[in-house]
Amino acid sequence: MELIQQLWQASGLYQITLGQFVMLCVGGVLLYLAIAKKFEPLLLLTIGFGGILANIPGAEIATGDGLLHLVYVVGIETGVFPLIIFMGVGAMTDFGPLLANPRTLFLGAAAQFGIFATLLGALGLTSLGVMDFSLKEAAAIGIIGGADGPTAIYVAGQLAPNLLGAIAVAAYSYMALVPIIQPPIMRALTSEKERAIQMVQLRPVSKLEKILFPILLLLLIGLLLPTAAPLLGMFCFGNLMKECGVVDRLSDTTQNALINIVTIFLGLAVGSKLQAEVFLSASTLGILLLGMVAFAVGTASGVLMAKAMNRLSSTPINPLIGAAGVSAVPMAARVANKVGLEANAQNFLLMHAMGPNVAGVIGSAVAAGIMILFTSGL
Amino acid sequence: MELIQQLWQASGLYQITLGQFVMLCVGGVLLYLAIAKKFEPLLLLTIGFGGILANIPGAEIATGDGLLHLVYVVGIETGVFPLIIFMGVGAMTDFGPLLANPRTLFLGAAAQFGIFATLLGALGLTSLGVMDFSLKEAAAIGIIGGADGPTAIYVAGQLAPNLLGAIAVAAYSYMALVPIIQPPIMRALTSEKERAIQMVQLRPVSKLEKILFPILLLLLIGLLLPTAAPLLGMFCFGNLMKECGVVDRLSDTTQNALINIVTIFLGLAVGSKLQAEVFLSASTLGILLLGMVAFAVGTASGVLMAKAMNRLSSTPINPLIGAAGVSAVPMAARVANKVGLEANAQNFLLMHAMGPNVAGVIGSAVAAGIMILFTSGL
Amino acid sequence: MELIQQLWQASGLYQITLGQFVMLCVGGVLLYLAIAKKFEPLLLLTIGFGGILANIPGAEIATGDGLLHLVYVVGIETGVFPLIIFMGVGAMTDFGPLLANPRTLFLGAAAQFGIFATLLGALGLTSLGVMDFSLKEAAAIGIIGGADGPTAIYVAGQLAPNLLGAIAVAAYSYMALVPIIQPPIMRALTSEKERAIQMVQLRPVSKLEKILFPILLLLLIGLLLPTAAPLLGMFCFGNLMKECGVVDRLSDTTQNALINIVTIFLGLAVGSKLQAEVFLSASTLGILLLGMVAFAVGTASGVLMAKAMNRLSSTPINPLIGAAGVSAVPMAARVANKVGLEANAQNFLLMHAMGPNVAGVIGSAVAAGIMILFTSGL
Amino acid sequence: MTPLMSAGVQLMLVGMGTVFFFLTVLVAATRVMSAMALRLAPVPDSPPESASVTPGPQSRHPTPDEIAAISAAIAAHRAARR
Amino acid sequence: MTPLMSAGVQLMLVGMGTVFFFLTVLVAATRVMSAMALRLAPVPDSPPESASVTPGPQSRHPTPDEIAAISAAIAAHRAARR
Amino acid sequence: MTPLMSAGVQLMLVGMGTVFFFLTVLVAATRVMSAMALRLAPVPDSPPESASVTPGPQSRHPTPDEIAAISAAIAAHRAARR
Ligand code: NA
Ligand code: NA
Ligand code: NA
Repeated sequence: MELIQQLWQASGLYQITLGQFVMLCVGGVLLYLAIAKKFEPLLLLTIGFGGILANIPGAEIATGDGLLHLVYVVGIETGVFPLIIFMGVGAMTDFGPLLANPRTLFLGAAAQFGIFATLLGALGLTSLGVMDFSLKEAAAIGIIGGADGPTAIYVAGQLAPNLLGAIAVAAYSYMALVPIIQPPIMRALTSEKERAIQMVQLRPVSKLEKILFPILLLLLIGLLLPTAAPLLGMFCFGNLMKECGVVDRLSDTTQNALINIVTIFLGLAVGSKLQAEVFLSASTLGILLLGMVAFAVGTASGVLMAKAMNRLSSTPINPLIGAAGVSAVPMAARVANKVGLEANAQNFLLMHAMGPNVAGVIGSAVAAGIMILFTSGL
Repeated sequence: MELIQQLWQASGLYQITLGQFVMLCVGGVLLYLAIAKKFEPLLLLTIGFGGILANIPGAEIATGDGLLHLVYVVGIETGVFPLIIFMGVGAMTDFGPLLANPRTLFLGAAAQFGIFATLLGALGLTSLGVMDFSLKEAAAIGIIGGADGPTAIYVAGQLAPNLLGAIAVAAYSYMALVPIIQPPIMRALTSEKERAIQMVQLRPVSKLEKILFPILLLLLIGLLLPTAAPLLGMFCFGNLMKECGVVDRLSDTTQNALINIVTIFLGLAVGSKLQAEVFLSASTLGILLLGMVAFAVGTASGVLMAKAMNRLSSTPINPLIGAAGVSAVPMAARVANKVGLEANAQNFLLMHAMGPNVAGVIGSAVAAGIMILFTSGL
Repeated sequence: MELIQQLWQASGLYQITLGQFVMLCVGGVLLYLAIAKKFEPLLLLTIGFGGILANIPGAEIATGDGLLHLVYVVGIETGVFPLIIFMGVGAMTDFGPLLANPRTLFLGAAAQFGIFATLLGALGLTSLGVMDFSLKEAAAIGIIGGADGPTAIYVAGQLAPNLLGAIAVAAYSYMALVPIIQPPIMRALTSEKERAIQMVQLRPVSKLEKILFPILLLLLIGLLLPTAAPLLGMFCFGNLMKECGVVDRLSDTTQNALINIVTIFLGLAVGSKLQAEVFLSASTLGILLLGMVAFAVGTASGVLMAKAMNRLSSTPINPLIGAAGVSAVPMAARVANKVGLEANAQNFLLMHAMGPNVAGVIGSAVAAGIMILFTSGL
Repeated sequence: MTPLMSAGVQLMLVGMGTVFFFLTVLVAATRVMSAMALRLAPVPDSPPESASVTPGPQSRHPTPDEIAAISAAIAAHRAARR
Repeated sequence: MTPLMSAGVQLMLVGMGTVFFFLTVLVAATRVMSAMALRLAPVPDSPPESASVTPGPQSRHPTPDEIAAISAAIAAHRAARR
Repeated sequence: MTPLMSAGVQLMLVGMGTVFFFLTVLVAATRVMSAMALRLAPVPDSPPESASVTPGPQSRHPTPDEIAAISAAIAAHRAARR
């Protein structure tokens, strides 16, 4: 009966391609990492599941009028979702440690070298003919080194939508791998003695400072680098809602219902970019490789910057907290704390590392603004 | 003064049609059923109120740029709202009883006969010239027998938007009437002795099984019937978020803020389809009639299937739980439990009935996939 | 190096205009009022921050594909956001005091005179050549006198989008200034003896009355003035969800997650209308001036109406509660209570003032319907 | 008087007229509705004091006091567990 | 039988066939999956009674009783503070 | 060096330059702001330990322990009511 034939030809078994099969496995791996290994579960679970949905043959959930494609167009192409997430992150961020010790901003600056080194790496591979990345694509890949999910997704959505899936997966995977990637680099670049350095107790920070800082930050970025203003603007808005103390119900919702809802759809939409025909390419391998480099270089430059600052200044800085400059909040700060405790059981670096940690978020947003300014025109 | 005349001609009193008056009463009845009788209040209250708004003469809330029409276009035509609701339902569903006794899936399959019998009924009335339903419309009407709100709305939105209001109202009304519709049928088809059958205690189910099941279900549907993948995919996603235990904040929001927000707008948007000129037609009467048939047939086939299984297998099944196969979660399972207790005060069937109950959700999603596959092309 | 020149020319410092500088200061002032003075912080903080974002030179957040412009188009041009807010306000409103003493509805009616006096004022300034407002614009400005944020934003979005920023800022600022604007007027128009009048204890109100009232209100507005039905319809829907007691989870979400999320984006979107080139004009000054007049006239007419009613009726009304008729819920009711206590320490007017207070919301929605009916066609 | 002004005056008259007419009808309708409602459900289930704008316990946000109370409870519990 | 009816009958046959075929496959696959899962993680961590449709404590709405309990606690605390 | 590479190198130089320039300005501005803020509001109202990324009690999710605590309380209450 020809209805049965029609049924068979519409089935996934009949339509599935090797690529889709591979991507279903990749989706499964992401779910495994999220659930069993607890690697950034909020994002890798949603991205992984979105990837599986996007590779079901014939379902067309991630194309045309399919749910995931609609969500992608509405939320990612417009940049709305990453900006809302960034607002939520701002509402969960405490600038206290940064305000208590503003010098640590320099560590957050140095760590951004990973971004630009990766940019060069991507262009290098292209010049060698190994890969074929445009300047825009290379810039988007570089931002992986910012170790900041929403920033990477925002920039990729603007500069290289075709690579968004791979970039987001790389960014979140390596953020989850920070406890494995960073420690060897940190140990290699520091002596036992340096890792044991104790830092001076942070001064208390007043409420007024915490309220004024996000406004100050927004005005400075607005005056110097407006292309970074959307990202940092929403970040500062979230932080101001948290610190001002007069809109707690808004801040509360931003940190919970709103960021959770957007995270679900952001993850699914990013996952929709894991379609076999888009994702399975040499460039994805290149991106995963370059992303690893980005994290390593960023970590190293943060540590080296801290050592340099120790040369110039009297008040000692434990170079380990330099590694937190890549952001990957709060994982990188915890890693610095952990490695510090190994060297000196009395050495609690967590609070000190939170400074460069959030500084890294600002730093990579600035780098993102630069990338957008100089390449989006091309 | 001609302003006053203008005011009078713009008034509802001047513009109201008999149909609108009737529909305002219908809306009132739905509110009464929701508030006084507590019939599916979450949906009947919102649908009823939406229906009233849609029939206010001259307000044009449900047409053009009116709020309800915008919400309908954005949320129902795209299928986004029912899919999100389905995700939320998945996040509130426990597959434990089903996993403990997979055989009960057959009961969920049998009960879907109500869907196809209704399809035939609708076509029969058309052949007799009583009604005039296309195959698409008949398919959408049949899904009422799935006793599953979001599935019915999703399918109607795809295949027969013009009947969506009547189909949704019928589906939710009869789901609320399950405690009245099912018991007589259940008693008629079973002996006192059968109703008193005690079932063996369900085995404990491990967390791992609960995590793997939604993934397994999605892969199978993807390989065999991709047109059902959007519905079951979102359902499995919600269930995985609940069971995996690593994204509790997302699962929490999905079960509360998100599903509540979408329910409000889904109900209003469905209500916007209760406009007099669309709703007041013979087909609506036909749909209400056929929907009743669908529930009755589905209940009967579930019970008969359970009796058949008792013939074939040694481990006894209480045929009452077959009635839960129509889904209408969790009402139908409670009904089975209640009728069972009447026959045997020691007989707690609730957990055993939850298996066919959730199996019915899967079954009707599969039936929905079939309908979309074979009729949407026409 | 010409990259650096490009960077400099893209910077805010290079591009900033005097107008933008002024507006950045205005935004700062709004933040100050919201945070330090706690003036309507939920709205003035979000509007103020949106205003700052909208005036960052070169960021283009409030134009084209910028986030704030997208949010404005989706949420305000369509009227969706103010309507959702109104639904949330309805879900937080208790009509008890109004039902206990329906006469107070007249006070809510009288206070709307402020709206129409302001309309005349705006047209007068135009006739004198001082300003240049069309009838539509004058109508939108008048609604400031409704002392009801969402209503003002809804009407401005429909009739005078170009003035929306100034109108919203005026409405919320004066609502915050109610404790300063109203008392002198109230004292000037009443004698010590009148202010000391004690009112009879309010009768208890049954649940059934509270459930029926929103439905009654909607039907009446639908029959008499459909153009006000979208606003009052959503208001009644929210109130019914709260009072019916069968959809508490929806009512709960409406009063929290949903209204908070929409408030954030409503505020930012309104702020996007604070762009220098739009906001810095003579008409803004005119609007601020007229808005002040609107509040003053509304307060006065409410008080005078109460005095008139005292003439006609035996049961005494304390004229102070007439001032609450402008709405500005619940601030105006608190002001009436406070001024009343000054005159008579035993005189608790809060509950009595809540009646006219919510009546004022209904009254200004009716006035809004009139404005839309008679001017939107022009 | 300019045509614009006269249009405004007309709008004011019709507007205030409508507002008063509508609210008068509403007062009457409300009285009738209340009378019928009280006949159907005589015993009021909400004391007069209960009337207020603040949402019910379920929906309102906890006050600092209450957060303190809850936090204290949690802290106590944790201490107990150690 | 009209062509419409025969189309309907065909659809019914294919439909019910597919539903049963799919759920049969699902039953088999579930049995295999469970067997493997129980080999990997033998000890069940959820007692049979726990199986239910109601979401966990985190997500479900508090019942009036519980609200009463919590409110009482808060009230007690406030009283204590005065 | 290919033009693409040289473009990349230029971008790197300008980029890192801008990042450092911006953060240097930010450090300076922050110091000035803090000095002014501390003159206006000398007494700090938040102890250094309080600095952390976790949101306040209102917004954070309860830990399993706390849920257990609360559930226990509720259970106790229910038991009491029976
Ligand atoms: Na970073
Ligand atoms: Na079903
Ligand atoms: Na008002």
